[in-house]
Amino acid sequence: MKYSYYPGCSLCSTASEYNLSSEAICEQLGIQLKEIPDWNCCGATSAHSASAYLAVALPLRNLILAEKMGLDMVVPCAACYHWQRVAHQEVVTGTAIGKKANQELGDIIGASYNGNLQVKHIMEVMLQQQVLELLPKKITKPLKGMKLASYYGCLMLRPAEVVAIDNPEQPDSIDKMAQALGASTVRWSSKVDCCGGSFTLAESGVVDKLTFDIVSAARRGGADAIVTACPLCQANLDTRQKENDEQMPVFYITELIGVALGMSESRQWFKKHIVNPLPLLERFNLLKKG
Amino acid sequence: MNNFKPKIIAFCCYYCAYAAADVAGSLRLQYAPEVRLIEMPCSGRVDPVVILKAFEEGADGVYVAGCMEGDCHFLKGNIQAKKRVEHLQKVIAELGIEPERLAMYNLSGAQGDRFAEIANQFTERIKKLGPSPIKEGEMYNDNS
Amino acid sequence: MSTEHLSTVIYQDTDQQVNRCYGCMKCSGGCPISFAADIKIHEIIRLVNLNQLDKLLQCKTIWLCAFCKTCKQRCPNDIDSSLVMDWLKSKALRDDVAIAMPNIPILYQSFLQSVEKLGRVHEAGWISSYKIKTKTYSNDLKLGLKMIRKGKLKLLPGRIKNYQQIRKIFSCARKEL
Amino acid sequence: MEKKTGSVMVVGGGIAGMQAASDLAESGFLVYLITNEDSLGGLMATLDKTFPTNECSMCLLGPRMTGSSNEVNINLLTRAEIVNLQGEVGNYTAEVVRKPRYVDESRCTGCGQCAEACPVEVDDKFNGSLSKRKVIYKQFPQAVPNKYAIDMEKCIGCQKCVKACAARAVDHQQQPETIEIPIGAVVLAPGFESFDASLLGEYGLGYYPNVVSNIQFERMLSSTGPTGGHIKRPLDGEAPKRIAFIQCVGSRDCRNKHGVEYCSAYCCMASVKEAVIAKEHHPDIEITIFFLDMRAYGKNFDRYVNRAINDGVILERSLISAVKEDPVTGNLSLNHCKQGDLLSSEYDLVVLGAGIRPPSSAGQLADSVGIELDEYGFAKTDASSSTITSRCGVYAAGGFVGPKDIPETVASGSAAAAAAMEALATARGTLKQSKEYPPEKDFTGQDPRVGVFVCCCGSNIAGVVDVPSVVRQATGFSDVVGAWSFTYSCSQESLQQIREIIEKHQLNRVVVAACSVRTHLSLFRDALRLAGVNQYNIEMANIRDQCSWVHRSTPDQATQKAKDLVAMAVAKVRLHKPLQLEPVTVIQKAMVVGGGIAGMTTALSLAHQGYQVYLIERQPELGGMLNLLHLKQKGVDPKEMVREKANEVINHPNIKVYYNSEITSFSGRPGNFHSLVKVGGKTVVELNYGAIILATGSKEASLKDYLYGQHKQVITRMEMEKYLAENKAAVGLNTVVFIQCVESRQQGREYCSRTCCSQSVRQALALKELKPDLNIYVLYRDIRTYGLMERDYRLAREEGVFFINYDDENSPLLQSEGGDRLLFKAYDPASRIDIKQPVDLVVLAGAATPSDGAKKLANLLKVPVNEDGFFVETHAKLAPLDMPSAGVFICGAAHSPQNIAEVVTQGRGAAARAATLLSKPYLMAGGTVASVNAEKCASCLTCVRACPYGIPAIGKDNKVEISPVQCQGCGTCAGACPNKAIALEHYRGEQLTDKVRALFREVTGNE
Ligand SMILES: Cc1cc2nc3c(=O)[nH]c(=O)nc-3n(C[C@H](O)[C@H](O)[C@H](O)COP(=O)(O)OP(=O)(O)OC[C@H]3O[C@@H](n4cnc5c(N)ncnc54)[C@H](O)[C@@H]3O)c2cc1C
Ligand SMILES: Cc1cc2nc3c(=O)[nH]c(=O)nc-3n(C[C@H](O)[C@H](O)[C@H](O)COP(=O)(O)OP(=O)(O)OC[C@H]3O[C@@H](n4cnc5c(N)ncnc54)[C@H](O)[C@@H]3O)c2cc1C
Ligand code: SF4
Ligand code: SF4
Ligand code: SF4
Ligand code: SF4
Ligand code: SF4
Ligand code: SF4
Ligand code: SF4
Ligand code: SF4
Repeated sequence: MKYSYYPGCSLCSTASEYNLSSEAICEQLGIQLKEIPDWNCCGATSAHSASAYLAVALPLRNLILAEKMGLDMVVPCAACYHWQRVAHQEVVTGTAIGKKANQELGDIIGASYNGNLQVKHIMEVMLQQQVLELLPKKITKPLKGMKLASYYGCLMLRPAEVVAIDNPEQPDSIDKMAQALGASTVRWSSKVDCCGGSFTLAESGVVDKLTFDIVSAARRGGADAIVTACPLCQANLDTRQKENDEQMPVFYITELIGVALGMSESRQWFKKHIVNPLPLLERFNLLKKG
Repeated sequence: MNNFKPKIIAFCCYYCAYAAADVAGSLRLQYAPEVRLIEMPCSGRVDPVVILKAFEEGADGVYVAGCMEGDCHFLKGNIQAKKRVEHLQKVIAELGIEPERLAMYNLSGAQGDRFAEIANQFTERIKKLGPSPIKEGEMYNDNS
Repeated sequence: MSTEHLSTVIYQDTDQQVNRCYGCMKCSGGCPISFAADIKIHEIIRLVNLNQLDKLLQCKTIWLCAFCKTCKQRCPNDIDSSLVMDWLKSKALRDDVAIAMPNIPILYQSFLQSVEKLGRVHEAGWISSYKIKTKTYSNDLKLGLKMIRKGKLKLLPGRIKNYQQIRKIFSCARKEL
Repeated sequence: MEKKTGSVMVVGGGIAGMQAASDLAESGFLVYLITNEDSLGGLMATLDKTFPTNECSMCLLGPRMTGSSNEVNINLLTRAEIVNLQGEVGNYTAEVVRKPRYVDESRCTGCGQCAEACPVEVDDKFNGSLSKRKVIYKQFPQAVPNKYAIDMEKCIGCQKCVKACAARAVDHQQQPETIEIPIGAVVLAPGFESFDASLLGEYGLGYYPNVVSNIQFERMLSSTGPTGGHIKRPLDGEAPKRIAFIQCVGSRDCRNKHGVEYCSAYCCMASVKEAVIAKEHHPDIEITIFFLDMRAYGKNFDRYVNRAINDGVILERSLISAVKEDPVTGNLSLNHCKQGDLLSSEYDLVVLGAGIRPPSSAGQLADSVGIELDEYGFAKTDASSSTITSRCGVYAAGGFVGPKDIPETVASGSAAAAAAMEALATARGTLKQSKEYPPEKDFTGQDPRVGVFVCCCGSNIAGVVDVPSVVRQATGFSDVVGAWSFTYSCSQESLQQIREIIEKHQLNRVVVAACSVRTHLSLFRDALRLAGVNQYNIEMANIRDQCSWVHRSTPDQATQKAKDLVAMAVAKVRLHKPLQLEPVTVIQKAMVVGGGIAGMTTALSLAHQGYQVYLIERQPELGGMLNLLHLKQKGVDPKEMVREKANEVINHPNIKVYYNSEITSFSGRPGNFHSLVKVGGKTVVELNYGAIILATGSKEASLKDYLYGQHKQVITRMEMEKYLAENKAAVGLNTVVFIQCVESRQQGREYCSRTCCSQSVRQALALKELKPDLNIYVLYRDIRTYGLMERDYRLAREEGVFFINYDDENSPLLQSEGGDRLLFKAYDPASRIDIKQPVDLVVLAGAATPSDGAKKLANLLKVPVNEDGFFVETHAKLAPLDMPSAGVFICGAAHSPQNIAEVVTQGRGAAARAATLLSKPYLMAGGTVASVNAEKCASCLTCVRACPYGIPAIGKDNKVEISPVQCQGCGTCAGACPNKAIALEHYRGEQLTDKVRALFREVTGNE
């Protein structure tokens, strides 16, 4: 299994632990990731509100680069995944913007996009039959006893025609993975709620309420921690919990896979979290104290 | 008093109470065994003479069971029945029989549970009242 | 200004057939920012159908929209309100109207400036640029420092090799507007 | 002409299929009724009560199911499907595959021993999987046929059922069989299916235990359902205090692969009904229904909804985006918007108003019989008649044609039957089966010779009741010749033995102590007839359902009760008189009153079937209201339709049209009516006929509101049709406003005129076509473009027609601004803006009212009209086309406001109903009916007042007479008569008194 790899900006900064863990577990599971050379920002949460064109053209450049590599693209960031898929869709279905952007990019970089590529979220890669069969053999530290609230957010589920890797309303792919790792997942109804990640800086009041509701719902569901597959969600949920309140760690699913695979370097990832997950991991004997 | 096994007659409309008794049967609902059903084409057929005869013969309780109001298979037979029962309650009261020994119930053909409940409640009521004041002999003479 | 009905223009630009709207209010019931919206989502759609551009450009809701597409996911008429919001946002910027929540476009602009310049976004850079523009330095200050300590925010920007290509993409985009 | 086959295959055992089958069988055709389930019943069997009468669904259905299975001319095949149809109309061969039940139907007695023994429990799908059943099971307690079946996929093959079954009915080796059946026509009635709401995860069905579908909720309300009629939260069994209903789940939704654009038509009313019933169970439950438009368009629906509101059911106009669950309490919360505010509320239970889909087998069925489906997957039908499919001789009925409620389903079942009758008119009666019986023995003057047959029902009875002692006691009664017991009295062998015993012992009366008269009386009556004994000389004692099954723990008392019941039955049967049914001749002609589309359709159908029809129309031309309609509807041009039909009517040799005429007298009895008809105001003709169909239609109410009549730019919807016909409406117009519900749905006229919403939408679309930039506003209370008409509503919105909702507090205002100028003001709740607009033309959607003279006609025919003046059918659900007086039928807008397609269906359906009467050369009258002893009758008229059908009438010598043909046999008159002058056969006073007496002492012949 070999893929072109698009980490995206967040994974190079605020979500570096997502990047580290994604790369590490792929290596362990025999999945080769080749980073797309000279990739650019997909425009994320801002491009579309300035220009519908920009929101397609920016990710399109990455698609062209990846297509040159001849490898399907793997994206861990939900926002990047979302926009890469949108750009792919616009070109493949031949919308006005898609056509125009593809043509102009052809002029700018000397190649255009033919649509011969699949853009996959890292969860899709992890849930392939092959990987699922391999996992039990590789797991050394099953997450037994840990109760997780799996959180999907918006960008990897909506709009369903473009991105759905799962049932858009009652997704369970992260749950399935968490269960494969030996954890149990809780029944809760905020899986697909929006955390307001796109304006976390500008409207912190609104975002505080959204994240507070989500974290409280997870707690009410009996979860020990939240697990996500999106850097915006993770950052938002991780950083917006009030210091004085009871806090709940927010994991990337790749981090937990790493833990279950017994990777000792995972401690480094967790040090980057704002809500310290180490006590929890130690409580379940998944990481040694220290 | 505990050995008192009342004799109770229930005039049951074919379309509701009789059907409900069947449902109670197929659901195996267990209820008081003292009630004897008499199937009627409609509760509207209920005949004052027959009811009075039942008391005269020694029935400890009698009830009529028809369809829910507004639901009568024959449009309004059950309303007529209700009026007759109300009238007869006064008549038997004058004869010295407690009017509670006569009652009218409404239920639908699917209400097996309600059928059983009525049978239980009415039997309980009659047990509390004890045997009918008419033991033997005739208080009422009919010429029909 | 074109005399064309707002709903027609929006249909042409965004492919969203807003006149299909039932007024069923599902969008408003499901929208995460409804509680903070001055005009509810279904009212936005309704006002488009009533050709009430001024009211729309001045409201907060269009800036609050988180682009989560919950509305679109549930709308029985398949209307993607987020695209309507986007359209109204750019219209508001183009028409230079007084914006109800000025910080939000600044946030987007700061972000995009960073992308235009570097090809990728430099978090520390664009955030501080945003904070300077909006004079909101003190907000989340502690958090920012913590992130830097944890190596999550790098202070020095990096730039992609073919950054000129990105600038060209941006200039194509400007032509679009 | 080739000879046609006089049999019809009806596919689908729901109410539509049963209606078609019974109309066909009753009118002389042999029917094969096939259904893919174990029992008859269809969707209706799962319902608790039905709107808008709150009648128990099963009570309505039960007699229908038994009737269909007992009728000699209906061959019922369960677990069967049609897989191929060869040939052409009149001569088809149908290939039918019968899947095995693994239980021999001819042996199974329905005792249930097998299920008790079966060790495997599975989800009971019939109960919405809210309870369990065994792998060998009966679909539901009242299933017909009352036979068990095995769900072979889940069977572990343990053979416990085989051992448990004393009747040796279980047969694991049964194989599917393919049969070829010659038939002349096919009626398809496979119904519809409920939408699987778990596909819309946002509502949480299947994820949150306390979210249930409306079908599951119906099962919960049902006393035979999984909770015994108690409303319980699936999570914890608690009684909910707050319930929310969410409407339009999976309907009116074009967003993704799970939605459909049409309105499912039944679900608004079903939810209101479920709310009302829930409130009846627990008055303090708080119930909120979240809806978009309350589609209460049918007869008496608005009244029903208003009553629900008065009873405290809360209606909130807002669809729901998603349901959230509190994982600790299982409570559910949801958001909705009200006047611009976002509100969140919590509920203990949420019910989803899931819509419907075509049956999942539709595609396969269509392929097998070679018909086309429409774009939604329903049967594609002829534009002018929704019973006619794309293949000649194949007709469609019920839910398969599109969303419908029960009465519409019943009407369409009859309509499909009529279509088949038309096609096979020449073959009617050729395959009709009637059983051969020996001549009846005359026992006049003989003493009663009673035989008592006591049933063990395997161990169902004998396991609790001491059968030998019951037999012993019975033998001792006077007039009882002997008593015998059987393991299974109803088995073929036992029935044969019973006949032999009757003959050998010259019995003239029989008591069967076994199970219910409801299921078994006809079987034993038949045995009597076969033995040459009058079929009425039997009495049953129900010692199973009323004894052994319900007093298991007190076998002694059960036995005593059984003995009493037998004694009582013997006492009564002694006094049974042989009853004879007397033939009375039928005039095989019909009269149709009203020559609108309804009347013409009925007349044509009957004429095609070979009956003569008198069509009475008081206008100089045929066509009624359709003459005034201009716009095409579902591709049909009404005027064109009228022209075609009228030509056909005028040229049909079997139809005689009387123009400018009205009937002035009415007398006779069913099968033999007489009327005087005044033609052209002068000539009077006398007509004799067997059945009469009322099709007098409706008219537009004369309006007073909204400046009508004062301002020339305010017109009615009918006037708008005229404008559009003349193509001038759009010229010079800028803004047009439609105002809906004008003088409908208000005090004094508390009903929906049903046709106006769709008509206004069509008119708006037509205007837009003429002038696309026209501003059109439609001010509505609820847009009622139910069913497939929802598409027009969407098209209108897409064209830019602007719909504004108003309510009683915010009615639109219209002001004259002098001259031609008008101004309208309305509050738009969806934007909270007051709209004020100059307007050029206002179209009022005025009410539909019964046509003039309907009341007079009703009085003449002694049939009822309701407070709105529409005729009242016999039964709102199951007999929508019959009037309470036998031989009188109803169809079209005279019944209630309705659209063309529905009118045509009713018109044809009424023809089938009339044909069940007209097809018989004579009617059999008598049986369990009332008769008057003139000597005792005091002419007090008590009976006249008591009879629900107004049948007793003063006759000769001032004494009351009761027509045995008309009498329904309820006995209300007999119970009421102060002189005991009326006897209801079979329930005569002395029979009942003796039955009562027998409980206390032995009754002999010497009293
Ligand atoms: C929750 C709910 C509540 C409702 N409440 C009301 C109410 O209160 N009042 C009211 O008027 N209406 C109500 N309705 C509507 C009503 O149930 C329908 O109008 C009616 O049952 C339709 O009858 P039908 O005979 O057309 O179809 P069905 O009842 O669906 O019967 C069709 C039969 O055909 C069989 N079949 C299907 N495919 C095949 C095949 N290929 N071969 C052989 N057999 C086949 C099916 O198994 C079934 O037995 C309600 C509906 C629902 C879902
Ligand atoms: C204002 C209005 C608008 C409508 N618009 C539409 C529409 O757009 N689309 C639609 O599908 N439906 C519409 N309808 C309903 C429409 O009337 C029916 O669809 C259809 O015309 C009904 O047919 P009918 O034969 O039952 O009644 P009608 O068409 O009313 O015909 C009844 C006939 O009976 C005759 N008649 C009445 N009384 C007597 C008597 N005592 N003796 C002899 N003859 C008698 C009348 O002269 C008439 O010819 C509308 C109804 C109204 C009132
Ligand atoms: S959900 Fe769609 S149809 Fe409903 S109000 Fe919102 S935009 Fe309109
Ligand atoms: S996309 Fe915007 S308008 Fe739509 S639900 Fe999300 S926040 Fe609300
Ligand atoms: S007769 Fe046999 S198959 Fe039928 S119900 Fe009884 S035990 Fe079952
Ligand atoms: S053989 Fe099958 S149906 Fe019979 S008892 Fe065993 S599991 Fe039940
Ligand atoms: S509007 Fe139509 S689809 Fe929606 S709930 Fe009412 S009847 Fe059903
Ligand atoms: S007749 Fe006898 S064997 Fe047959 S079902 Fe009734 S009780 Fe059972
Ligand atoms: S306009 Fe007519 S069809 Fe529409 S709701 Fe009012 S009365 Fe009913
Ligand atoms: S028996 Fe019933 S229907 Fe017949 S005349 Fe008497 S009251 Fe009327």
